[in-house]
Amino acid sequence: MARLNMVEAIDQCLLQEMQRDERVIVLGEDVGRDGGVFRVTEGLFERFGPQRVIDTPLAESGIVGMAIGMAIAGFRPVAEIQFSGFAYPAYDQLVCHAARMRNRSRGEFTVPLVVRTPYGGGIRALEHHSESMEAVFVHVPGLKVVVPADPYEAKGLLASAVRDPDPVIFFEPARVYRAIRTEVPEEPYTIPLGKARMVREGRDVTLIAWGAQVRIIREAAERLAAEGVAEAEVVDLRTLSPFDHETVIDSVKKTGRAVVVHEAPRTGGFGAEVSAQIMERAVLHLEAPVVRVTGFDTVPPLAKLEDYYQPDVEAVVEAVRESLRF
Amino acid sequence: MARLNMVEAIDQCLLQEMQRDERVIVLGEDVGRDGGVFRVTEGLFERFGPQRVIDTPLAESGIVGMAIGMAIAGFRPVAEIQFSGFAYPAYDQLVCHAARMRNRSRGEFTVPLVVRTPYGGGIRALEHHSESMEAVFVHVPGLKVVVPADPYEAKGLLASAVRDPDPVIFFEPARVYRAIRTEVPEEPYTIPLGKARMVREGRDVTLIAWGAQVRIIREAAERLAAEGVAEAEVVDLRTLSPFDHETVIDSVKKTGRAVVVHEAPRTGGFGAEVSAQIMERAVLHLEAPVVRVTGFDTVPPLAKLEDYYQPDVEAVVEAVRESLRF
Amino acid sequence: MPIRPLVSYSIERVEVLREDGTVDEELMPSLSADEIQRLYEHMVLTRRFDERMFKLQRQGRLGTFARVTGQEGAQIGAVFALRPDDWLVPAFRENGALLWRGITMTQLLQYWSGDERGGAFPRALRTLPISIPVGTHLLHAVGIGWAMKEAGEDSAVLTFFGEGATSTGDFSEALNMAGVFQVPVVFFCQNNQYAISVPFTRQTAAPTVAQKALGYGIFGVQVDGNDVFAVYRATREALERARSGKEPTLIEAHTYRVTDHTTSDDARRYRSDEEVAAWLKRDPIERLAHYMRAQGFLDEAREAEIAAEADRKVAEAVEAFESIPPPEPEEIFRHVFAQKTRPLEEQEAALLARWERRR
Amino acid sequence: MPIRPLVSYSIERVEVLREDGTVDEELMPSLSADEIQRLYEHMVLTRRFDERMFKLQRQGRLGTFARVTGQEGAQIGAVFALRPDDWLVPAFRENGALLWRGITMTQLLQYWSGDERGGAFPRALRTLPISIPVGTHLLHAVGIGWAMKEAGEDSAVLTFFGEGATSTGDFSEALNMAGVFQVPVVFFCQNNQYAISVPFTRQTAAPTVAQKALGYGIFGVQVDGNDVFAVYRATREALERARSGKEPTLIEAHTYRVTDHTTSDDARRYRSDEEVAAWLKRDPIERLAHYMRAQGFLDEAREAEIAAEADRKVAEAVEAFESIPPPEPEEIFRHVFAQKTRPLEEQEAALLARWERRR
Ligand SMILES: Cc1ncc(C[n+]2csc(CCOP(=O)(O)OP(=O)(O)O)c2C)c(N)n1
Ligand SMILES: Cc1ncc(C[n+]2csc(CCOP(=O)(O)OP(=O)(O)O)c2C)c(N)n1
Ligand SMILES: [Mg+2]
Ligand SMILES: [Mg+2]
Repeated sequence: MARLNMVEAIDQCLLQEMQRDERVIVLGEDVGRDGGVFRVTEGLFERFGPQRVIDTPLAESGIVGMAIGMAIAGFRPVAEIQFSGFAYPAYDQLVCHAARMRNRSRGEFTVPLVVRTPYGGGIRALEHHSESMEAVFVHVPGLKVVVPADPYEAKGLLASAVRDPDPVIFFEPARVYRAIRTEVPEEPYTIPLGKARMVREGRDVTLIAWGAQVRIIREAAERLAAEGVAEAEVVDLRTLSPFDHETVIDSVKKTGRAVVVHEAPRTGGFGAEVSAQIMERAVLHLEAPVVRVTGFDTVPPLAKLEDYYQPDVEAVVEAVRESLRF
Repeated sequence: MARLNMVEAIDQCLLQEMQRDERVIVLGEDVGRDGGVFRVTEGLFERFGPQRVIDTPLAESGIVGMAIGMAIAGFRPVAEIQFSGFAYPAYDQLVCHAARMRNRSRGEFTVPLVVRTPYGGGIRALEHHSESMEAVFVHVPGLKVVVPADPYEAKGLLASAVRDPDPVIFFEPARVYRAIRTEVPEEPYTIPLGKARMVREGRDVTLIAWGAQVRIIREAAERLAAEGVAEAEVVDLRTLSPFDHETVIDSVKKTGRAVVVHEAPRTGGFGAEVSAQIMERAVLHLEAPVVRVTGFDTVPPLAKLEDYYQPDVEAVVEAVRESLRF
Repeated sequence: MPIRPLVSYSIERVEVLREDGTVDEELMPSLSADEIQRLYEHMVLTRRFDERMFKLQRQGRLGTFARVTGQEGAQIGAVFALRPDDWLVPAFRENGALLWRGITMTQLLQYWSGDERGGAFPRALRTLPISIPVGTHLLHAVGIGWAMKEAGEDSAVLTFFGEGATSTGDFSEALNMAGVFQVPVVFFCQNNQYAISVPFTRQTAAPTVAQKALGYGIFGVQVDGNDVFAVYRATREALERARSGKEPTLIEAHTYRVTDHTTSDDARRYRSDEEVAAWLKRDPIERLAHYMRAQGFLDEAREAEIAAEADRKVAEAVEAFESIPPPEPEEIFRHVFAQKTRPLEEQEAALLARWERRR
Repeated sequence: MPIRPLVSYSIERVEVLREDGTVDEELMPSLSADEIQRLYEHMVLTRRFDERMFKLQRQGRLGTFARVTGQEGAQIGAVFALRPDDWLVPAFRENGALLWRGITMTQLLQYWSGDERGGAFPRALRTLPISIPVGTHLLHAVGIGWAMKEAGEDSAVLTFFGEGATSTGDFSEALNMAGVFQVPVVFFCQNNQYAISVPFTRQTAAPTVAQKALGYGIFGVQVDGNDVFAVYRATREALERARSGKEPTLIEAHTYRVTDHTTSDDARRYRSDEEVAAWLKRDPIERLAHYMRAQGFLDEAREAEIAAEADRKVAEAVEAFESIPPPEPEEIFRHVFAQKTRPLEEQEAALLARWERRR
């Protein structure tokens, strides 16, 4: 099996989905001849031509709004927003139309749209290029939110997103893009949306994350095991909406402790929802309060201070120790 | 003292703030000659003229973006977005600029801007006119989020917002606008941002809400007391960002139980944050898990189904009973 | 400033039917007597329906809605040029256009009464549901136009909006993309001079909406919006350009909102009765009737007959509407996603249980 | 389509300095020899700084940034017309303009190295910080222009952006509002033919950016952006119109991005070397030098001196930059609000404690 990085895995997925279903089209800024600023759509333009791989004008609301129309008329657009920090101009189209057309028309018109966008920090980028605002999309009824953690996951989850009959926003952790390789089967496969992944079994504490933080909690788990501190269970949520509370709750019922990690600002981040659901569904099983390890309620800092902002392995290990000490 | 409704209280506050500080100006769609679609700016145009009460073109991003420029240059704009369901086109300007200009320029340029907007359901309105998406603003670093519960509160909180050196989004619960009257002192006064209000003391359970739901939890508390079920403590958060966890935590430490109520969609609503903080700061004092009584993860329904969607007194009472039974 | 001219443009205005009911024969589109009758009948139906809806609203049986009265010339003239396989992408003031496309009055009443089931415009009618956020739906029209072209269909897309919408960013992004991708879309602006209280002169410093086309390299034209023949002619030509050349067009129909903005508005707060009265004299239905009478297509008896027939249809629809049982709470959850998610299942169950307990 | 013309427009292009270094005497703006020298010196400084930054970036001492090389004529010609009490609202490719306004090279290096303290452009300079989200800052310029007018100052506002920005909704909302409120703002588009990989012809179907002004009822003009005299002349006139008549203007400077989009880009993926080579021949600095030599303002010795002087200043700035100590983590929390909120205090304390434990 080939070992691909996440850029290659997503590129391959797009290629295969476009082959599989000619209604699938890709659009966005620089996705065509340039192959995307991260090269995620590399080769698609040469393969499928400008009709199916569309370089758009610089207009995020326009990209999503136009894609909504394409989807209504029977296509399956995969729109790229160049960085998730530039998705806000499209927020209105996502909230008011992509997520509601089905409801408004009682199922007569639907929006099978995927919005792909690189997200998160850790890449020493300019302002607005390190955003992690998934929570403001999770709160939108009618929108699905997916965050893959590694290349294998990315390919399978994106295939499901493309085939899904409803709008999905697909956050690609930019720091993972070229950071790791995993085995990725050549043939197409899907990973169902709405089902979390048990990455590592354990009995002492449940570590919960998504996207780039999955690697961090996994390393933290290994360190904790190596140091004989705890056997941690590692859960990758994969999709934040719909949220698979069962996997989380089952695990917490077993371990009695939970640490949830995200780089998004703390207040109102998805960690709060995870914590609230554990409260509601498993409070009697808790040995310690759920701990959140998160970014701060600040603007994500520029490169020189980024390491202070990002949750890291040590911070997670510390949080587990804190939980164990409780 | 005059008994005013919320529309009158806000109108009076704007008038007084404009008198007090000539840098204060009001802008938005139909705020001028028409006095605003809810008549909140009634009389201001006649009093201060088109230079300070500005009817804008129909462009929400434009309204907020232009107001940011005004604020940078030394004015204190109070922008109206006609309904909060039309605030999404301005989300980018709020997130990327209003909330960040101070940080980006290290304090050289600041944005003392207030964005007022009617919000919430219960008014039998058209689609998009009953939104309650405060959580997606709370999650934005650099933005303050205020939700007054009654006319007295509205006047004092808005005065603070107008005088605040940073951007504030001020959600006015449309169903409260003309539903109740309170005593409102004629002279200007302020209510500090970031401080919750203890509406009613109790010992058995803490009820937490903001905006229109404050009246509901208060009624629920009265009903619970009347029926001898419980003495509920009632907390009006007033500002969601910054969040005054102390008032909430102190109360929960006393009562051991909490019910948080909002009409916003459940997943990722601000109730999750309240629950998570209680988990983190007071879990050992809890006699029962925090209960959330909320709207659903659906599009807010149109008039005929609205009553099913909105949390009501009975639902809160039920939640308290559930908490007590735990 | 000096120097060499790069590009030059002018914007034209089309008028066919004069206020005295005569027409410019050269410009008169070819329409049979029967077609003209149908135009008239539908304009009358639209007006009568609008008036009845207004009464129902005042009785509390409907929620807020935006009236079409006075804009029938613009609205019906435009949709009259559509084929059934074309798409219509409406805003919120298009009851007349929607009826023409086959959406029933009963369904519209249901929708405006606050029952979401009324929004189920059958897909086969290629008519999108009502779009409330101003300006946003123009982009959907562009996407649909793109899809028609890509699919090799020669259908076009007609989208309606007001002059207020032209101030939104989405308007601009839509027209720009339409130009870049050369999609078969007709952007039809009903410039009724007001966006709630804001007059056109405060909406933009451009003297016409039509010239906004120039910034996007597409064709723009103004028509007298109370002149149903001019509207029909311009729209038909634009649709043909869309179909054959895949060229988008911006049409500005110069008209007037003679009613309040919506049933929640009071237009006397911001404009004079004289202004309204002057425009009432230019009523599009009356102007067409004038013409038809001169042509012998209409006499008093026939006029009364058409009105009565319209009223009968409206009455029937209202009756059918009133017999619709109220929606069940399950409707709230039914169409969020194709398949209900676990959280939604739980929330629905909780709601139903809650209301069960209250019975 | 037939009928009566409503409005007519044409868009002009201004050129003063020919490629051979001669000028159109009639159009030549009045500039003293000394002013022309300063123009030239600043263009050279901008270029040398840009080149040095590029090297620093390649050495990993700076992060991604957007180069100005090739656009000095447009950028410096425009700011040269500003008064200190005017405002500048930049995008992200304006290092040359920022330097002219008094932002130091050291500060710019600090900013582009990923140190937020570099963003502290002193308020007194009336120069806004760098704005990354394309198109968004034009609205701030409108608001500032409104404020200047309302405050009775006769200062104007100049804002820069690329042709890619003209596709955004905010561009349109900004120009429309500028027209409605008649604010003293000059919208200066550096049309460098590319938005990353997307060429101008795919950005819009309009043949010029300048004509986009027509949709907003404001004045639009194109200038040869590699002709610093034409740029200066057009900008000065626009600023005068802004000051006296409170009229906004859209200027399109027709130029070319001879470098990659940013240091993260590889332009060979989407355009030909020949195209670049052809534009390199139209270099704005060289064209000005040509003129100056003919006028006797410049000879080889002076040219070398100016270059050396620029290099010296750049080297000094780099040295100062390199001696700046790295930012403390407290910076993250310092300027979120005027006063730190409780949550921020707690989070800051937690962060500091965490890193304390790690020492
Ligand atoms: C984005 C947005 N902002 C504000 C509103 C509130 N609103 C509804 S209609 C309207 C005026 C629309 O004017 P115009 O586009 O001219 O259409 P008309 O009502 O005249 O048909 C406004 C401001 C809205 N629906 N959407
Ligand atoms: C809203 C937004 N979308 C996307 C980007 C990513 N991006 C940065 S620069 C750029 C192209 C800008 O082109 P143009 O406006 O012509 O300016 P130029 O870079 O040519 O100076 C893009 C797409 C961004 N910064 N902001
Ligand atoms: Mg209008
Ligand atoms: Mg460019």
